Amino acid sequence: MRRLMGLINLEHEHDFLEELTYFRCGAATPFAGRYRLIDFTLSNMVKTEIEEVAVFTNKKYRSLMDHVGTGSDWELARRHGGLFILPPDWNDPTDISRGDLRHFHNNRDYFNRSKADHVLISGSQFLANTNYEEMFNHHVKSGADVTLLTVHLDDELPEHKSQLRVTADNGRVTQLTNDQNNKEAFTNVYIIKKDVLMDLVDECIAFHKDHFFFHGIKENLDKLHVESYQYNGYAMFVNSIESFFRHNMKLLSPDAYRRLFFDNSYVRTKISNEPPVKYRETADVKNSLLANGCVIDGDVSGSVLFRGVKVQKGATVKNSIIMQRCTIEEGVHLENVILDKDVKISGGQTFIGSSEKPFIVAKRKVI
Amino acid sequence: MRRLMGLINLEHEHDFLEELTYFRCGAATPFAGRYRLIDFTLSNMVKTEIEEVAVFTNKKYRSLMDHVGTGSDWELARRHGGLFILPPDWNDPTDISRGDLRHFHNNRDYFNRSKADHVLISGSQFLANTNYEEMFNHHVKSGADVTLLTVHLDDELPEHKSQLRVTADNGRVTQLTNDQNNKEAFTNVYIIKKDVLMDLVDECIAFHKDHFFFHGIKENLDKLHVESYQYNGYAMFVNSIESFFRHNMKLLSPDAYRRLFFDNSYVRTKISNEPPVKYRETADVKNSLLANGCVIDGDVSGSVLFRGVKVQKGATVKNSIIMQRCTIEEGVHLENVILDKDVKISGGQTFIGSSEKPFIVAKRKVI
Amino acid sequence: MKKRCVGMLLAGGEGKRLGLLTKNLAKPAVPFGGKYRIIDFTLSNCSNSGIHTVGVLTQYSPLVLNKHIGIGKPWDLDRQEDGATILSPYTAKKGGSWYQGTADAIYQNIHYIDQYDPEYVLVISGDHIYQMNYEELIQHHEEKQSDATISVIEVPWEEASRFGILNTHDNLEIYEFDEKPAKPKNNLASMGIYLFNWKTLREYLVADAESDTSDHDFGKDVIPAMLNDEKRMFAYRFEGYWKDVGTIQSYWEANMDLLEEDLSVSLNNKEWRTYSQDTNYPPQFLDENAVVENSLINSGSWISGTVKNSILFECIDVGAQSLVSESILHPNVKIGKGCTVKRAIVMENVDIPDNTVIDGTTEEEPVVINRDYVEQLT
Amino acid sequence: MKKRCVGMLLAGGEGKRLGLLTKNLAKPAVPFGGKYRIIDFTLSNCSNSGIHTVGVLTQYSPLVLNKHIGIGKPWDLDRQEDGATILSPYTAKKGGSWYQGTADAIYQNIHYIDQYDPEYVLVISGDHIYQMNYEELIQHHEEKQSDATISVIEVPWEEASRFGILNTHDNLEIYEFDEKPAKPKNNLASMGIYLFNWKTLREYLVADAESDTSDHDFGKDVIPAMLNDEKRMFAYRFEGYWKDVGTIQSYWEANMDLLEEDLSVSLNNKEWRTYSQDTNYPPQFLDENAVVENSLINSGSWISGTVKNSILFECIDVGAQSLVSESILHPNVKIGKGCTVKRAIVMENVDIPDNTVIDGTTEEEPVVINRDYVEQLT
Repeated sequence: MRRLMGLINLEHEHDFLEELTYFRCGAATPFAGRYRLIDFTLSNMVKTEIEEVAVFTNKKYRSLMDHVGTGSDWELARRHGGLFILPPDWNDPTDISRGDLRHFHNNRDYFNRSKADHVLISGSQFLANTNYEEMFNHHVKSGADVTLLTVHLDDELPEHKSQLRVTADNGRVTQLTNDQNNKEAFTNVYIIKKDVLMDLVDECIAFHKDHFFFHGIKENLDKLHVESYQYNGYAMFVNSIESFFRHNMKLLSPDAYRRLFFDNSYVRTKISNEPPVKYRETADVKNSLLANGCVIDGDVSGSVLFRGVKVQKGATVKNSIIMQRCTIEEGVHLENVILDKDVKISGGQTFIGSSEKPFIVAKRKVI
Repeated sequence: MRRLMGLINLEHEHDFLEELTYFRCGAATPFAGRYRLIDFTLSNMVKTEIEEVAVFTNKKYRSLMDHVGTGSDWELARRHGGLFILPPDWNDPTDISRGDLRHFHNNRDYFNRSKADHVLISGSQFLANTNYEEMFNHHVKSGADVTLLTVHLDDELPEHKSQLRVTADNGRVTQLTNDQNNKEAFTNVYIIKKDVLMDLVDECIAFHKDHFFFHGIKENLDKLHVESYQYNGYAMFVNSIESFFRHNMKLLSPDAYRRLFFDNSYVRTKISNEPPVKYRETADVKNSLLANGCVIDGDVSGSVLFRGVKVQKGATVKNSIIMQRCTIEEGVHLENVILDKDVKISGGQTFIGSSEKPFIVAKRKVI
Repeated sequence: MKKRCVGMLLAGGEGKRLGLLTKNLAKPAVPFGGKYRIIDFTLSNCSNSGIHTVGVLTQYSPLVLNKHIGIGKPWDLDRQEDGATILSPYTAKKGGSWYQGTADAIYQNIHYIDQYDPEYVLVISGDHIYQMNYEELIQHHEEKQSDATISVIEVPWEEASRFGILNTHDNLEIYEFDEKPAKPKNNLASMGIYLFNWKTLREYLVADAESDTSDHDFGKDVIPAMLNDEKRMFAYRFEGYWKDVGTIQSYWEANMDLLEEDLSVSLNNKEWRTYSQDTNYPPQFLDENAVVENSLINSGSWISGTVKNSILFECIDVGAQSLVSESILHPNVKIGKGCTVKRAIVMENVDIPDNTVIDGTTEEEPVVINRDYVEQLT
Repeated sequence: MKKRCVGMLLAGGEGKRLGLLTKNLAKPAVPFGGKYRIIDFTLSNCSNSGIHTVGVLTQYSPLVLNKHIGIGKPWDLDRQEDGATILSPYTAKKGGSWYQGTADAIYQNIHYIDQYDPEYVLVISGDHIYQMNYEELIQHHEEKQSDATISVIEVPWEEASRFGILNTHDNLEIYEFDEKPAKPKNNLASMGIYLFNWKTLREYLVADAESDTSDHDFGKDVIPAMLNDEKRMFAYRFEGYWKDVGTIQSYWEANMDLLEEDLSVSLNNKEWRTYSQDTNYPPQFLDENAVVENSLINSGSWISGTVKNSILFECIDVGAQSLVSESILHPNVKIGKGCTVKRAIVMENVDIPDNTVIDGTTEEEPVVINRDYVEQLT
């Protein structure tokens, strides 16, 4: 798939996850026991056999860099192509570009160097486990300048409010609106011809625009051939604490778990070499997802436990999300709680939130 | 050599190389036909079998990231350890650290995670081709907290002015001064015990200091056991256009060339897969260094040509430094010139500088 | 390029006493501990000890093993200049043959070692479970100014006659090697881990290769020859957990050892990780009815039944109303509904149909279940 | 994991007609073009064409070749899940033998191919110099809905009888394969590059392996058998530079071709780089007295003399007052002072003493210089 290159554009993604994104960008937020949000998009690109992926980062990108490393866990540690984390580091006083255009402008080399004719652009908040091969075939066959990936919303959820809705005529996009009655939602994933992209970038910069998709594409729907392509698999948007909590919990339904993880090949993430989960004599675990490296003596139900979590004897973890390497000491009771990584809850305490407003503890806290 | 970890600290290095460092940090400046300044320090660390190297960058680090990539060309693309480019990306509003202490503070994890007991710290402006094994052995054997690498200056050159001078009593450092009469100069390369480093960092931060070496070590000479260790091989300091030009030119003496490149195993740099140099019928090349990928039809003498330079028929390049992928068209005459990469000098023009004040052309210019 | 120490990992063992487990698999490739293959322990030791030049000598059923090692990525041994290198018996135009013995295996690969011009060669094998820092062995070797150092472990006196015993002076200098002595004078057993000065070893290998009477074995030929010449040879005492998983019973025991608390082979030791292939399976899922006690379970597994005192590899299904106890389930085993599986080792990709009962508690050794076994059931 | 196309690179050739050059080296490992080994061209073609699953079948003198390929890093083929894999003839307990023919070589490695469950298998060899996008071949194959596609190149009619000639219909469908025909009907020669539907090829390989009378060769057996069964087989015309460097003379010529301007194998083509090991030698140094014309010179070289119409590999010294012309100097060759070297191929690590005269211009083929030759001189 040398004709397609990838771009994960995080410039305009807000860090909406409260305590979870105080020190990391949204794309680096842990999800579903062993992943980070960005893993889904990154894995989908790799499954599409894309060999060059750039990430436009804005700030708080250190944990993202740490997570993806050389890209080797996604088979993207390449001598040619591979993965490029591109932090903002602008030094040209004559540069007049703004917003994400600044990234496009300052990373022109990345696009020029590649032999690809098309660019797949994505954010990190639309989560699915798929590959974009069919979408790309549709894009090429239709001769479109741009092809937008859409999903049909069966139920309207708070996280859908910010998604643009797509009106298409025989596949050709005629309108992008905020009309909540239109159930066809844009996923922020699209494929664009590279030369069209570069031209639009120049045009946007010349007219002092600051948002490539809004100004380059949405405002030019009449001039461009923009197609729409619907995705039908299991998918979700994660762009708030509430949606983050709900979609983690939803994976505890066997159907959702199977559809997300087993309908396509596995989602790649950073390898961490944790041993299998150890359940000790007194463990009582029900209806939960557990990642390797956990050591369980206590009761766990309706929860998602990330790698290396320790639940000691007599501790109860219920309807909660416990991130990497947390320790829950004896007699602790947790319910509707999100613990960020490396939190230690010492003996005997009780913390209870609600599913709408989970109790969140920021990382590395000892309580 | 798992007991030693590496740190290349660029925070306090100024970008003194005029046009050459408008868009790149000093450490990323091309040198000697196929290298960047940082290659020397990085290669020395790899030769010392150091398996973890962090680089504290300040700004304009994009070309540095591009150059080192995953670190694989230095055999530092590792799953554990390896190379970490650490750009400034601070998000903690409670952080009170300043100067390079900010890097030490925010990258505490890097030091804590490692099993090494000692840290080799270096800048990028002292160039030599060596390994630090003997120095490390001396450091361990003497039980020093800190061991400074020094060189004896045979001649006083402008670039030596900014180097601290080391007064030692039986190997033990008693004074660090600016006394130009003292010929024992500090190279900005030193080894420090990791726990001493971490303690000094805390102390510096607590007292609002902003320069680890000056405040943490220089001001504590009485409290610390600081050893001095002299390096005797071919070495140089590059910290100005003048020293940059002179030291490139000096390598055209067979003795200097052999001492720098052949006295120890080769200096590693980014692999670029350029073919061998092609000399055509009309080529006339004397007393010059040429990197692969060059295609020569014209006259070249007393010059350093980087990879992929084209010198067309009837062009003359004399006492000049021509960086990657420049094209010198027919009939051009260059003398005492530095062309940054991707410059094209179109036919018939003449540019002449002096060895004290070479004529510099910034990158990607077409003249 | 020069390297201080080259590791030579003998991984060609047939492991005959492991029966079905090694029918199509070299012993070092046998799955172990819910996530690993036996060889992972040795490879991880190399990586953690800073030995990055490792020749892996394979011969018996090497396919799975070769694939598992690949370019050595999980162990940070994916290096263009050295790293892990698979060394199979070479087939010349007129044919090829297996290595004649452990010493011959190294002899045949002298060219491989020579290219790194090492100070030391470490000879290890890929069929033991232990966590050891070879750097400490090397330091011991250097301190003693030894020509060869052999790692030893104290075994119970009553078992000593089953091992190769090293008789040493108080300073641990070896004066005699006693292979399975009827009356052991000592209980320091050789672990089959040898560190040699390469220059010395090279001479002995060349001489040994020329001998018609030699079995070309380290224990039987090379070590005795060196002792005979009064080379400086020292023992290095290893204190940790070490187990040769030579039989079905000991294989099962070594796995069950992982369920013990104070086991020194602690998989959870962050300072000494055991690395293996990791295939990005999703987190394991325990449903409403799952009961899991005193067990290890790997990623991608889906538990609806009861699991006790067992080791489950990746992507296992345990159906509702099923009981798995004292068992080892290799990757991709699917246990149907209403099954009972006790004291069994179920091999990779085996599907156990609903309501099957397998009970190995009455057997002398745990029962090993492969596809043939299941086909006979139905 | 499934892969669309697996490349099988035959690299076991002895290249007997290359004489001294292949005495201790497989033909694909012979140095070429000042920086490369012959196999680099094929490996780079794979990498540049997006074929990342490549089995490299070695047998004759594989050591240098294996070392050169290593884990495949220069070609971006260092991948844990696929990448470049060295496939040597397997030695079973009862012994091993070389591959019986090109088809047998693939047959012996069916298990390797099967694990990627590919649509296509591309069979190529490591001893030709050419730059080709195999993706275009695959697209041609798909458009024609072919079972097998063979890449062909137009050769001069007068030379056609030296090649395997493919007789085709106008639509390039192959109806006959004519091995070295006395009276060629066509001048489209097979380049030994075959693309097969794996499902189809697999059947033919199995059948061929069972045949006692077969030579187990693609050209002689498999292709004719498929033609016989009226499989859809098409030729794919390749237009670029292609050279079989089978003899000393053609090896020398192909090197000298690189000095031509309009050569389509352009090493300077950034879109189609040829990758090789790069060992970080310093830039080359030409001193005050150097004269270099119409030559290729690699890194680490030090030129004090005169070099004309020659190819110099890495780390060559040419001493003062020496003349090198129409010659190929392999890595690390040192030419003393006052020497004359004309129309010679000097092999790796050879030191030519001061004032030596070597003149190959009077010979039929260029003269090949190794250490023995130099020792006889002195």
